[in-house]
Amino acid sequence: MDENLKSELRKQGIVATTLQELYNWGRKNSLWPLNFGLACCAIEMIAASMARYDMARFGAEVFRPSPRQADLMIVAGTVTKKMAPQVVRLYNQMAEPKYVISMGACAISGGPFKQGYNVLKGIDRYIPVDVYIPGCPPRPEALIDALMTLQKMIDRQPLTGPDRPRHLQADAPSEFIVPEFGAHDLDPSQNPEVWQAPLVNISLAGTDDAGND
Amino acid sequence: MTLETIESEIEANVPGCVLEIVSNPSPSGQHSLRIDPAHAVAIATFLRDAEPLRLDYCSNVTGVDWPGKEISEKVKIKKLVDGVEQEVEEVRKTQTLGHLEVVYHLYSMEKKHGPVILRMSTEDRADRVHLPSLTPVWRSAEFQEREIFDLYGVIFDGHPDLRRILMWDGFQDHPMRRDYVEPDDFEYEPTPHDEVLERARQHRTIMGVQ
Amino acid sequence: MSTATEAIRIIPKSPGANDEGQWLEVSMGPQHPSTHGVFRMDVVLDGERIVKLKPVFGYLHRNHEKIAENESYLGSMPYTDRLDYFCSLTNNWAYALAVEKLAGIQVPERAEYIRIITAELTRFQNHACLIGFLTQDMGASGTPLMYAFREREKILDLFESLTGARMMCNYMRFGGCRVDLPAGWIEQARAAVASFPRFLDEFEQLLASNEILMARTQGVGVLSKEFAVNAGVSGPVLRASGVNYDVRKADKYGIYDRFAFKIPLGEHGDTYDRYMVRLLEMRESLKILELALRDIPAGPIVDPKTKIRGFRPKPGEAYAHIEAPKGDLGFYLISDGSSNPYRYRVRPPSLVNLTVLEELCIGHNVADVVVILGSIDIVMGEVDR
Amino acid sequence: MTNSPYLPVIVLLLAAVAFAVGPLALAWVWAWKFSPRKPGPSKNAIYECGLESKGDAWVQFHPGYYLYAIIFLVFDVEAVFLLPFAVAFTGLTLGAGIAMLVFLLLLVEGLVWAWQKNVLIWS
Repeated sequence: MDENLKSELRKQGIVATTLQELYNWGRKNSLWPLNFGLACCAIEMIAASMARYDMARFGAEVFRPSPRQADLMIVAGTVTKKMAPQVVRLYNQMAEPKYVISMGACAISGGPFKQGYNVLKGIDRYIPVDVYIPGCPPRPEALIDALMTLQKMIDRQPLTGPDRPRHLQADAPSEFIVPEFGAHDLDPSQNPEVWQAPLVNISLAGTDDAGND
Repeated sequence: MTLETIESEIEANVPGCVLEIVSNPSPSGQHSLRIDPAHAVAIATFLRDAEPLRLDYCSNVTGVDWPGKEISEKVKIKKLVDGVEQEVEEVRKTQTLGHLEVVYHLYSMEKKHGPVILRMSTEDRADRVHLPSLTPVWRSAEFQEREIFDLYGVIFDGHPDLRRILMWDGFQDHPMRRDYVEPDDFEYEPTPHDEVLERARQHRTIMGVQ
Repeated sequence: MSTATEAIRIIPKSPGANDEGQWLEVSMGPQHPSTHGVFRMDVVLDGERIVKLKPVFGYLHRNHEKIAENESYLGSMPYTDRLDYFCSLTNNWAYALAVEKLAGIQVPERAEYIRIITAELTRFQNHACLIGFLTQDMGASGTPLMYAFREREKILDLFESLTGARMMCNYMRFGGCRVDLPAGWIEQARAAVASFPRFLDEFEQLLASNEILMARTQGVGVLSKEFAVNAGVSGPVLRASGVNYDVRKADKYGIYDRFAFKIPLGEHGDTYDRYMVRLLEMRESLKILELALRDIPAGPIVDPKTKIRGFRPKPGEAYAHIEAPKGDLGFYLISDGSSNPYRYRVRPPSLVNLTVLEELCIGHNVADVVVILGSIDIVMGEVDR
Repeated sequence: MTNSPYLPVIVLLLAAVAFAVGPLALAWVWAWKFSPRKPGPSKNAIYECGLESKGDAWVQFHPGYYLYAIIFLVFDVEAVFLLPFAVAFTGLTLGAGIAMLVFLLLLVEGLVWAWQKNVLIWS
């Protein structure tokens, strides 16, 4: 089914599509986000779902309070260490297929509150994140752009074959360990399954790019 | 109502209280009144109910940590040096005992006059950190005293519900103290420098990767 | 005959009676549509009635005060935007006021006017959003919120053209403001302010006399005057109980004494009064805005003598508080002469206002708790700091 | 059996059932073929705003709720019985009217008794 044959048929009013396109088209245009605002980014998320920026054009304006009915978790705001177990438990309780948008600098890496003792330095230490939106807070257009990026990702997901999405692979985990409250910090402090500390090339540290001190 | 008149009125009505005016060098001119913990509740009730003052609104309760400082002073002592009595200078380092301090800003909603600032401090920062709670007098101090207990470790006697308010219950130490050491958390920096570099190196050795 | 009726309407005896087992413990937890952010209430229910309610905080404790101790004075200014992230300009003003008191800095005339204009615009959009969220908590799913956010977007456009950012303005400096008004901003502001009374009439006509709203809010969560004062409640929640205390009039900061505006007070102190006080306060803000926008003078917007680099106030301490839209927001700074504050304390009006939440909710239904919490107007960034 | 009057009713019934069960069956076959089931302890845990839910919800509720529900159910079912009566109302004889009246009065008498026992007043 190459493209020009499809466009020909479409001229005659016949729509030809594959099962996978239909499946992905259905899923990408009804991403129901979980009602899950943490901090200032949540206000921009609400502003994005209001009349002016209108996330409803992308089918994402239905904010479901319960994780059972949501398939997109927008982590909008600072994830503190006291809130991290709840975030991971909510992610675990969401039904497959589920996606995570990490909205704002705080959710990506702790953002301006990185030096805080109670701030988790990024939610991708415990759960896999699909789309990151930098910004503090990112503008509503940035959130809509993230939604469009996620929709493109869903569109490209094949139904069968090795690079099937996570929820179609039987062995890909749909649950991740929920951190416990320790005496001084969360233990484990990050989930090695999901996050490896990026290695800093210390040999070059303290020198400029050309390698001289 | 200048602080001096308030102080004299308190001394008149609350027998045996120890008061001291702490002057504030900054141009804001907000001097404060240090009260002794023993009579704190009596003074507070007086300030709230006395007619000219009527400080019925405890707006702000703050915890401050004053760690012990090392003072080295030169001392002239007489010492026998090879049989001759001599005047010798010696530097003696004394470690002052730090203390935790709680500051109350009081306003009057009825008379609309400005902040009267009370200060109370504990004996030291280790185990004698008990202070009387003023929540029975002003209910607004309840959450803020719980926060000071949580972040500084001051134990308020007489507080109706002294629990940790901000950190989780299993948390052990008091993070807002000046000598709190954060748990080591790997910080990724593309171009690490000074202490982040040390930490990256240390992490490198821990993870055994060179 | 009467004994039979008593048998049917079994009302549990005093708490702690043998039907202790009938009580259901549930937590309206950190992720809950009605808690305006990550706020948790451990609720003990007898059927639908609230018996006990314990608020739990700390889920958004971002250690603002610890970070401020390792930051310079100016470095903490952008952090104040993230305290009460609905009203960043009033947070900035409160912090700038505290540092000006600490270091004795004067503020030129034009900067005072700009501060009042931006503060009143912030108050207006904060109260509009609150009414939108309050009616949404009551079940009007989204429609009033759409109206409120439409007005908020107009004000955010003004803030964006003035400060460069919609929500996180970081606009005030010690001794004035960061940048002067762009050309045409005052006309834009006047046009926006002129369009707001129509929005307020629309809101009042649609909502204030609506029977469902009156039935859900009148007589719900009554806060007595004495308890409000003793619990340190401040802002519209306090004035709804009839206590005439507004920091703009009591403390005379800025140049509020030049503008004639009234302080709306409620009589019963219930949720309906808290809603109406905010609606009337928005009208008063419009009056101030018209006056301020009309006679704003020309002139410098920052005191030229204040140093930006290496700002080291002399040792000492200062406490300054303003009438933020949520209540009495105060900053307490202790300086030890270095470029970082020794102690940086924020007096959060939302946290102290929540002291009364348990007394207001006991005896009401679960649905009323949602409305009472909405009427107290908390923002978690300020509650947990 | 070929053209018995009930044939259309049966055909419509089967079509309705097929219309309902069809997509469900399709979805079930799809899930069985493509997306595997991944139950887990944390996923099947009770959802309580992100926390572990302590205690259980099997609590004896206030009897008022039960009575309210029962009374609602009674009058809801009564409304269902009234439907055919309302449809054929114009063509009814006096006898049928009286029979329906007796049915109505019986239920109204029950409502009056419940009202008088002020079960409907919600404390």
